[in-house]
Amino acid sequence: MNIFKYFGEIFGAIKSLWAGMRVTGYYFIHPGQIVTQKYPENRKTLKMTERFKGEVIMMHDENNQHACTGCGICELNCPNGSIEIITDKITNEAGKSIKIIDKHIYHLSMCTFCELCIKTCPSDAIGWGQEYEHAVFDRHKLTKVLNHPGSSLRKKPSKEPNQE
Amino acid sequence: MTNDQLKEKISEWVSGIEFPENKQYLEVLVPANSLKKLAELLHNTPETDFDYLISLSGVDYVSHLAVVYHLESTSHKHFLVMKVKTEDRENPNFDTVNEIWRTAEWYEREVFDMFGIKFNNHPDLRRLLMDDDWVGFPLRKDYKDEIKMIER
Amino acid sequence: MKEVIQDIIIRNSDDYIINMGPQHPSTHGVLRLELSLQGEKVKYVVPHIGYIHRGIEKMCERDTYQQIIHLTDRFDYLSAHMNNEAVCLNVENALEVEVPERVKYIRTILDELNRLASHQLWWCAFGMDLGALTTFFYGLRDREVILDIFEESFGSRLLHSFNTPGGLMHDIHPNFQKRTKEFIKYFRKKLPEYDQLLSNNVIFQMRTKGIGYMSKEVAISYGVTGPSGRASGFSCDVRKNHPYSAYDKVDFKEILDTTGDTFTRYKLRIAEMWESMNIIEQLIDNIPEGDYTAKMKPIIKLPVGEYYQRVETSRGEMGVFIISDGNKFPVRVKFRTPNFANLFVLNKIGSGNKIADIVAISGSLDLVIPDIDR
Amino acid sequence: MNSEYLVLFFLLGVVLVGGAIVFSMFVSPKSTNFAKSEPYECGIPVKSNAWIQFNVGYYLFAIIYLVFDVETVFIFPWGVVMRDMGMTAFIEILIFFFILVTGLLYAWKKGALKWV
Amino acid sequence: MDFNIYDFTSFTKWVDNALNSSMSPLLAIIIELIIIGLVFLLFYAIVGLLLVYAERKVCAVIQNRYGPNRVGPFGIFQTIADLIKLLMKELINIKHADNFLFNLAPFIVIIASFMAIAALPFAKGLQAIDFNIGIFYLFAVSSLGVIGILLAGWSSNSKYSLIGAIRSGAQVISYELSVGLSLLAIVVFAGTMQLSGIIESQADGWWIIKGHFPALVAFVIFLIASTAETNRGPFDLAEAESELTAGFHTEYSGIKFAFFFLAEYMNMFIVASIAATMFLGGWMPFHIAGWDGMNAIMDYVPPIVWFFGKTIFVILMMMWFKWTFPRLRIDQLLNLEWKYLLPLNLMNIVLVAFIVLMGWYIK
Repeated sequence: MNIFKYFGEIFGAIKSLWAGMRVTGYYFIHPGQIVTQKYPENRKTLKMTERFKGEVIMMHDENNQHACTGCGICELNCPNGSIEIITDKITNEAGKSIKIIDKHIYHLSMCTFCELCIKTCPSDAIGWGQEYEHAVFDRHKLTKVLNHPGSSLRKKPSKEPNQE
Repeated sequence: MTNDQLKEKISEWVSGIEFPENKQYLEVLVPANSLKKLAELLHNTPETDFDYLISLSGVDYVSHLAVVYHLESTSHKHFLVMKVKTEDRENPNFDTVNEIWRTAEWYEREVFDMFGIKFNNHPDLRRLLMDDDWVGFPLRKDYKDEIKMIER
Repeated sequence: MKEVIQDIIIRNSDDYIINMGPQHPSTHGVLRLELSLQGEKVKYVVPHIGYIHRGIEKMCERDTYQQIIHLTDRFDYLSAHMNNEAVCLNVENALEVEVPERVKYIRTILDELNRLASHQLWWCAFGMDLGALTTFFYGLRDREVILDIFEESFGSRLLHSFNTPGGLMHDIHPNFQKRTKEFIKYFRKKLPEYDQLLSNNVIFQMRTKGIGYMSKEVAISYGVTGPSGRASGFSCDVRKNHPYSAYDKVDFKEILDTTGDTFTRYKLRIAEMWESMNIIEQLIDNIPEGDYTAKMKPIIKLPVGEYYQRVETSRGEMGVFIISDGNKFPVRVKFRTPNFANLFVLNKIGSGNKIADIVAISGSLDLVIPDIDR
Repeated sequence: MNSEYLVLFFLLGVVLVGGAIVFSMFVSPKSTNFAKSEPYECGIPVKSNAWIQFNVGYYLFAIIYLVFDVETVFIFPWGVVMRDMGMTAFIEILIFFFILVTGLLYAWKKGALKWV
Repeated sequence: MDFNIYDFTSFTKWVDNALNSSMSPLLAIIIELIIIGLVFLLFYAIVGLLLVYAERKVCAVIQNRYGPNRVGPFGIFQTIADLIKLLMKELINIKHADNFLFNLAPFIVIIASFMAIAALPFAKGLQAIDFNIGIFYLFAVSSLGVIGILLAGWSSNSKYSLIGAIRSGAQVISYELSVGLSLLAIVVFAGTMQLSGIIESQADGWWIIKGHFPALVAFVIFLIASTAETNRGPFDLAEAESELTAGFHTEYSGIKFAFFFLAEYMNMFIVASIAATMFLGGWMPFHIAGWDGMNAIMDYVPPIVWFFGKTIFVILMMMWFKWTFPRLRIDQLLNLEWKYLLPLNLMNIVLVAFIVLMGWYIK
């Protein structure tokens, strides 16, 4: 065994170990580089991006009106059956019987966030919510009714606005 | 080798070969009894040199069960789809190719697991993905499981 | 006559068997390796898989082509984008739809970003397998930057079903280009740190050099693709051999090595990270303007036939085999996932080594278990 | 001098561990089931016994160690008197080490230091 | 009473006299023992808890994290919370385990570390037992803990534990040689094995400075070997999380596990303080012969601060190792010892002897 090789190996080893220790040592003396966040404390400043897929929501305007006509395309497109639509029939002022949604049920526990329901919705009634804290103690709480109680279908702006 | 040359070569080697239409690749339908012979020839002949078995999939065409081999040659870069089929749904049976392409061992186990197709001379033909005591072959079209499968 | 490669496992009833997995820190998921020991030496390795088999292939038979996409995220969750792309490309080819140039460019960039993120996670997990716990946090720290970019554009960090047959779900976020360039600049500084910390470390080299040798013949015969296969000299890069998306427009090297041991597989992935950054840099400023999706019918029906599409994921060759009978549901979808073949070689290259080496070898194969079980 | 302290420190260990275990026995919950008392086997039912004859490689090291450790014990007194004895001690330790190193080289050559 | 933090001799004497004068000698001794016992018990617990906290915080900062920050300010009560949690955990009995040995193992590891602490010189006069073969005693006792580890692994009836235990056995006995021989270098320099004597011999400079090159080599070897002997850092093969899940203590639960955990940190403290005592002058302030002004300033810092400062320095080094390096494999571990450290150590001893003979060290 070559004695020079033997000692050369030892010095090479120490050098490579020192290179690694320099990296960790650098971070040890630079605590400013910490990247983790203190989560519940920074809840106020924590901003989700506008496209963040938190959960499916139905957009309601200030009059508690939504755009969902209950066509059921989202239900059809959902691969996991996480959307169920229960429709109801009412008679409108004109005396015509029309279909409205009674409940737009959304199972968050089954949702895989594939975005197909939102993509295919013809009236853009549903979209992504920014809520990200979904933990609950009972999984039945993850079944949500998307239309707010007492909400109604928004009147479509008529195609030819009346000329004053 | 071009697809036509391959066609010529393959029909020289084995009789009873069909070439079904396939838009993308050359496809060969082999009789089950000459599968092993053709596989060996494809692998060992320097001009064809199909040394890379990309994928081995079982298919249930309802009328018959089939195994599809996607082969590529790493030296010549040509591609071949080899197919065998059987109408025997009770006891389907093919020769194993795991000595030719080692990767076939697990693929064949998977096909056995999912379709119940047996491979002769396979060294370790057990269920791969499903439990050992699973009943039925899940990927067959006639597989029914009222509890675990939700029909739409 | 080519040499036949064999490794039939001969079991004895009095073998000293220990199970590595299903609940084990180093199997990266629910994988079970049955190790037969002789002292510290491993006589053979029998992988047992299927613990998280979800029947995705069966599920695909009742899904439309758009719906299949979100299932493919869940094979190799670290290269979700490439898996999506495989199905999308297959459907597009079958329909003979020409997707806009913009889509091709974006897909390629996202592929490479995803590959970077995946290799970073592999790097941290590999370091941890060998006992260097700090690597885990450095890798995740850098990966987090990519995930933030993803989140801004796709809304999700890991399983972004961003591809759809014909194009993309949305256009990329306006900040995307800027942030990606920032990331490349940042990561070019951080990647040498990986080398200092791990690659050049003498202990690491002792642990990995010469361990788990895989020859080119073995790699081909076992179908080992991706960086693991390329480390053995198996030129299996689909990006180079069968270019898809915008890979024919970029200039990049297929990194090949012939040493084929654990250290080579490691080095090759590090080199791939550099190469991925090169690819992104070539494309990021040249994304053409245009639509983010081609015009597609709401219900896609593939013409009758059998289609096969290959893409290169971060772990190897991913193949999608679709058989269509003209309906909106496929008759059969088969996914050729890279890890399935990559795991099978473990006994061949692992037996005869020590327990600690098995951990290193399986780490260097970069296994993702859902990808195996499907 | 205060060697009775040694007993004290011995007892301290016993008291600390014993006390904590006894205390823990009182406050900790108790429940049994079949799977809980099984030795850990990564979630697989345990088949064989863990107590087996183990590879001899480990014991070879133990034997070499024994040789060297006894030597070390002998060298320590030498270390103390080295200063006072001067050259004699130095020559003696050279001879001693020569024998020791020969032993090590022999073991090395014979492959006893190689893991099997 | 004459109490000063620079010299505890008079303080301990005063306590001794006060007790002896007020009661019978037997009672005095018993009271004395109880006081010492309580002090050490408290000291042991505090050092253990602080070290666990320190390691978490150090590794967190190295890994760009905050580390514990929930329980108390900066999370300083985290380890206490963990201790309470571990106390409340169920002690699971393992089927077919050798119950007697299984329960004996934590006793052995803890007793071994307690016995070692007895001989540590914390400051002038603050040393429970000052053996004339002090360093030899420490060297012997600190390696006793491996018996506990072996028993724990063997008695658990788990395959992982068994492999871990046997690995640890092979590892600890091997590295003990290097620990002994690297300490021997200082014994040769100092010419005594009594710890107080060794510290006194460093009054005009620590051995690592006075003994220059060979002392430095011995120090480095000691650091490596002692890290291995405490089953830490890159040498944690007995635990080897990624291979053996938890190694020898896989089957231990609750407070029994906590003792293995505690013993690991105490052993780290013990070897660090041995290193501080032997190479870095123990509680001796930093002195350079001739520089009286600086020496006087250094003297203002109390010895106990010096001792703990040096110990913490060595502990930080060991933590730094642990959080940087990958783990070695068992055969490489033994290679490192038998083919590198041991021959180097033997050469080093000869070199030391030669230097002492020629008087080439700094006097």
